[in-house]
Amino acid sequence: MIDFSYTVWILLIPLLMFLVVGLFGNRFKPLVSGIAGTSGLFVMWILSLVTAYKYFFVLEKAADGTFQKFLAFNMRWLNLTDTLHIDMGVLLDPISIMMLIVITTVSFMVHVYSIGYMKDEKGFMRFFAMLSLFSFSMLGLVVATNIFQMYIFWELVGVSSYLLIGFYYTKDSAVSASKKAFIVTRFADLGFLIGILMLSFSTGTFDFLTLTGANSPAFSSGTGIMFLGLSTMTWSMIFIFMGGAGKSAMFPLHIWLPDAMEGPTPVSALIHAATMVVAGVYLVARLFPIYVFAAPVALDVVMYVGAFSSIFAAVIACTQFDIKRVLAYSTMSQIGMMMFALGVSGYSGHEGLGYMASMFHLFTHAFFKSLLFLGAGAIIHAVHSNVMNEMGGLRKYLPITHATFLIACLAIAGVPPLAGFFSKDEILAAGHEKSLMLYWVEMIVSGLTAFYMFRLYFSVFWGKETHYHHTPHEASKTMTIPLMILAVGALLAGLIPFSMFVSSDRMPFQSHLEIGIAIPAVLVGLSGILIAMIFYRKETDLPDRIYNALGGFSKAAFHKFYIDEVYLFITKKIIFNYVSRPIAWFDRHIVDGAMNGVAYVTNEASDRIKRFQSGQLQQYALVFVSGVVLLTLLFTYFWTN
Amino acid sequence: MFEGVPLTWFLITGTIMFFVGIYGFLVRKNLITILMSTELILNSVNINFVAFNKILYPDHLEGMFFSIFIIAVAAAEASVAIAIIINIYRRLVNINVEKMDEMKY
Amino acid sequence: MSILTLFIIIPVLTVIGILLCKTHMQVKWVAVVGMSLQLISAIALILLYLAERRAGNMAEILFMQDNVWYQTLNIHFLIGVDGVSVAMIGLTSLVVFAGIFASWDIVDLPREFFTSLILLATGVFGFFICLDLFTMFLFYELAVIPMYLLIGIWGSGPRHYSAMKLTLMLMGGSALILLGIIGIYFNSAPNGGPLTFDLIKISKEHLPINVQLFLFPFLFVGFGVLGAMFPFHTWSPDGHASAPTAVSMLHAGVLMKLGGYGCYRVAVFLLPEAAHQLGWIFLILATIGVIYGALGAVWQKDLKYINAYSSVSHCALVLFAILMFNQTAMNGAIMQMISHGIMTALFFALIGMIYGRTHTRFINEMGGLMKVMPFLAVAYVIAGLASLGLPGFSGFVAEMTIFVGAFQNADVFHRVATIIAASSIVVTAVYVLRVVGVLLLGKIKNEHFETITDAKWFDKISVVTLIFGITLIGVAPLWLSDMITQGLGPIMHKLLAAAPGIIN
Amino acid sequence: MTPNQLMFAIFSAVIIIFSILTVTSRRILRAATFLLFVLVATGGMYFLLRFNFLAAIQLTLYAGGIVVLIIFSILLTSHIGEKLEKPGLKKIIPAFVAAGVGAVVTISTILQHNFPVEVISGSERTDIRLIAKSLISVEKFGYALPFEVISILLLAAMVGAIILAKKRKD
Repeated sequence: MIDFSYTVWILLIPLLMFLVVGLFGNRFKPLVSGIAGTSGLFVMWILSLVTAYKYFFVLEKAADGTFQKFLAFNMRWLNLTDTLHIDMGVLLDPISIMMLIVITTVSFMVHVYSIGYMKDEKGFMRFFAMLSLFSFSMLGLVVATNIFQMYIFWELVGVSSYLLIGFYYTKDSAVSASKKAFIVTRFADLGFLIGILMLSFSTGTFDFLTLTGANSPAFSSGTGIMFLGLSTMTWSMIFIFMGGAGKSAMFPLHIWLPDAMEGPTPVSALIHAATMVVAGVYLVARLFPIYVFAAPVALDVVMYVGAFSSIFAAVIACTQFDIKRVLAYSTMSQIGMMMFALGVSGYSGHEGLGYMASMFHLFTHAFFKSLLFLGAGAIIHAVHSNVMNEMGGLRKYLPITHATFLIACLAIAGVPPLAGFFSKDEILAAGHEKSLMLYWVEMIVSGLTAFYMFRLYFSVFWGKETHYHHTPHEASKTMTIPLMILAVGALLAGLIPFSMFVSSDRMPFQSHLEIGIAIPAVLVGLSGILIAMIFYRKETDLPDRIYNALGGFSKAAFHKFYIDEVYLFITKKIIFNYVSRPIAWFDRHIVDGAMNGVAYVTNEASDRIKRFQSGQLQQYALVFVSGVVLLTLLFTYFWTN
Repeated sequence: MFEGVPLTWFLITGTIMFFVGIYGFLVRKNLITILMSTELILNSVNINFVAFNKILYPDHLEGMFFSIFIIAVAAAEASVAIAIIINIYRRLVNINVEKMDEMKY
Repeated sequence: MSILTLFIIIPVLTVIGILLCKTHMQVKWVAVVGMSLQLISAIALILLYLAERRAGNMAEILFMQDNVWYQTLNIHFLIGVDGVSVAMIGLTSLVVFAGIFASWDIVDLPREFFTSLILLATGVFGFFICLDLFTMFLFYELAVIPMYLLIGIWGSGPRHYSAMKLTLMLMGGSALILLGIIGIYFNSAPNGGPLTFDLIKISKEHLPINVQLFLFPFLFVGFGVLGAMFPFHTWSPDGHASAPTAVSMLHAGVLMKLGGYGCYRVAVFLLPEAAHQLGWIFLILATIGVIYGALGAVWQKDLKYINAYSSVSHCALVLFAILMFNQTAMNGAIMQMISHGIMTALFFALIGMIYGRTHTRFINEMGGLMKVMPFLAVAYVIAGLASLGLPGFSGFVAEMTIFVGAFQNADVFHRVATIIAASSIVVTAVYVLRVVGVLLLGKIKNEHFETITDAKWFDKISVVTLIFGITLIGVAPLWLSDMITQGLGPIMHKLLAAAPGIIN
Repeated sequence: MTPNQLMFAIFSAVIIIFSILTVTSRRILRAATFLLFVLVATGGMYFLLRFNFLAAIQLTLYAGGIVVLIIFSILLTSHIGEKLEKPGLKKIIPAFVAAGVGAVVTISTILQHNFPVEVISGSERTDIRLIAKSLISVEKFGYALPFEVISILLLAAMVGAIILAKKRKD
């Protein structure tokens, strides 16, 4: 047995970086904090790679040939009830290690990139402190040993996302976007919390090892019907998925993601493309045995929500003009596909293809999507705008960005042999086995994906010649090198025999390329590219004609199907005006009014009584005399016996 | 019965005088007239004391002594009261009892 | 002499010292020295307590001392602590210490101000260490009365109205408490023997059920008024809005905890059967209070009102947890008291400091303060995040303990109440972020604010102390939670005896 | 009608009529005069009952002293010939009712009560010396203590009256 307890340093280094940079960062030059953060990340990256190597290649497998799943580090954090306690620790299994690699790699690249990108910003030090905080929280989330630790880091991830989206805090749109992101995910987290409470109440544990082990109490308890004909366990899993859907921007909790693009672009690349938004996928994957065995209905919910989100977002992405928003909807769509893949998956062996495909896609997506975002960042950096109408013909000015962006677009469009092709093929294969209808939905999604990505690509790098205020120029080395490294990842990541490492039962298996599915998928992707090329390579009025021909539908898609407006209506109108305001009024006037009323009555009564004391001597005398006379009367006539 | 005059007669005279005094006390506004009403009340009581003493207990003198003391107290009271009245008059330039309510509440 | 007497002697000596001082500076330094000593002895007490427990001393109450001071009615000066009161003492000394620094720049009558403030603190300390109902009540009153002076003299806005309202409502509450205590006293020896105010002795007796049912509402409502129980919370927004900074801190941070502590220590502990039978009524009120306070805060525009309503919500959560009658929830209740105490003190300190610089408390009139006062703004964000229950801060630990505890009651009524109460975390996020967004972020709205200075050294001491407190509990809660759990033994024992159905 | 009865009737009538006039007259100096008549008639009553010493005190102290004092104070505080304002009905009616009911109740009680009817000649006068002795006696039926008290009271009243009536320098 190899000692893995050093993995705790992967967590502690960014925390330390956060504290040091956050507390003392302003004593040094800004660049120092950037370099400190980046070198910390580098150490973590190396540690993660070493861990992955040791885990997959050195550590012997368990007796039944599966990868081991164990706690590398664990300590008691808080005792709740006799059985329930929160621990803090590091859980190692294939998916957590895969996430470690994804997070540290992307985060490292983003750090390097940010040194260049954020160079002129005032809050450079703050930015790196928050990035470290984010890395800490995200890593804590993926290595969580129990669901409560996951929830804790889940919240921390949310807050670091809040802080980073609101990085440009003097911009009102950034402030409200960060607020929106936090509140929407917070609302989802309420569901997560309720789910945790229900799950832990029926199973008596938070521990992942117990919960997802062979004899999990989750399989036996909580099976009774609770509400609407579903069992407690199903409900708790649906609630937990609600948390995951919030973080992963699944419909209808997706509204924060496009707005979150108000943050600096490296942040979007790190948080809103590669890592945090896939936390929901990771959560479902983490609890996958419970979903499969104890709550299949909840898994169906995951499948439908994922499928619907993917097509929904893909349609919207075709109509947006802000390049970061296109990428945001694309992210949502791709995560929908991952969710869908999890939803169609079975447990072991080839049935668990969906699970593997989902994780695979998560892995590859991290590379090409962060590459896309960083590329978009380089474009924005060059032209100081993020509306694609204001761009065009940039391929001459930004050769490296252009090349890497093209690779990423090809990868996401599923062109072989790039990364996206393999993972998407597995997803479609898994979907094909489960439901033919959803399979075609996903097929359309991949076509749309190719279309909108190349729409973006052509309008930015080809299209009309645009005149810029100052000639755009390629970004500095710190920005282009990460692009190139990630492009290599996007090129090659698909070649990894992923099913040999990650599977739902941790048993390696051999997966094959499904030619019957791969060919139509590639054809659909290529036709998407072709259409985009016809529409956008040269400036034509074709897109507008199509747009107008579709009429109401395209308008609705452009307005993101008015979901934002619905939310605004519910929050602003109903909660704020019709709940909170009446409550404030009620409190001031009814509750407080009752208290003040008591005081008023007392005061008034005493005022009345006080008036008897008129200061009129003769009145007092009259009362006195009348009293005496009355008493005399009483004593002489009535109380005599 | 005292030489043909029954006790009740004295008492009734005293009573009427007493209540006339009370009436005066309650009605008059001028402080001096109120003082006069008080004298009436005191006197009516004196008559009763004396009449009781003479008719019911002719061998004793308590009633008479009480009257003497009452007269003494009345004298003291009158002097102090008039001093106060004059003082009030100096300050307020009138001695209307209804205006004197500064110390109410 | 027990170490606990120090907690009465130090403040009294400090007050005497303050009265002997000549200059304002001396007054402040005497207060600082006194309260630092108090803080040190509180830390010493915590360490001693933990050491005793580790040494295996499993007595219900530690550091007991008993002096009779009024033989006729059998009133004792009986002091002693268990884990719960140790925790509360730690909270109090922390908040008082920070409060002294937060009121450093007070100009009017500093001698009288600090005297009243420390007198108030004396009352609170006395309340937490006493085990004799009558003496407890005495200290309780000692804590409430200076409040009137502090708000009435040094307050702002409609201070006379607020001071009057606050004092009258709290006095109304204490009248109920007095009735309850006297009622308990006359039933304190159901099997004969001398009547007693001794809390521990009474807790060993079994009070007749009809007596319990009669007295429980008095005590619970009486303490609940101070604990801002809905619908008796309305003194809190007005009182806090008018009170000077340190008073708001002490009041919301510590004094309101007397309410929760009293409900726990007197009402539920001594009258468990009645608590169990009547608890549902108050549970409904507490649940309403949790969500109502949070929603009420969303609409407010005055910083202090926002925080006052948030306090209503958080304090209602304390009562909510106490009424769940199980160890986890009770533990959460105590932690919530401590957490909310430090957090809200931090909030009020910051609001006071911001108000002292901008001279307004209306959030619409402010904006972009992050630029001009980064220290205070960051501290405000931290306080806000702690308030909305972010992990790493004490609020999260307390709330999660409460919710997990509350969820152990498996019936529908408790479940629904728990879910409603839990949903308050979303509403809390809404109003906290709204304030942070409007107040600190965005552009500076008022030109005057460009010249505002950031925190001074004394502000920083106050703020950093409190932030340290919430973070310490938030990051390493185990020692505190275990300490409190040990203190909960007797009450859980009584509750289990009263109603065997309760889950431990 | 015996001479005594006649005398009583005259005194009684004077007392009642003039006391009513005292409290109703709107000229204050006249009211004082009427009061004088009442006091003199009361003195007559004392003579009728053979309390000559008391009657003498009544005449000198009351009729002579207090009335003069009152008249002086009237002269100091009011204008001669000034008419007092009429008291309102709001005051008269309650006062009249209270006083009237009181009088009726008292008188009816007096009439109902059976006082002893034995006739007392009572022609002998009270010895002044006896009065003097009783006033300073400390034995039974002695009044030394009240006498002392009343002297101190009178002294105090005198001092107090002077202080009160003295003009302040302000």
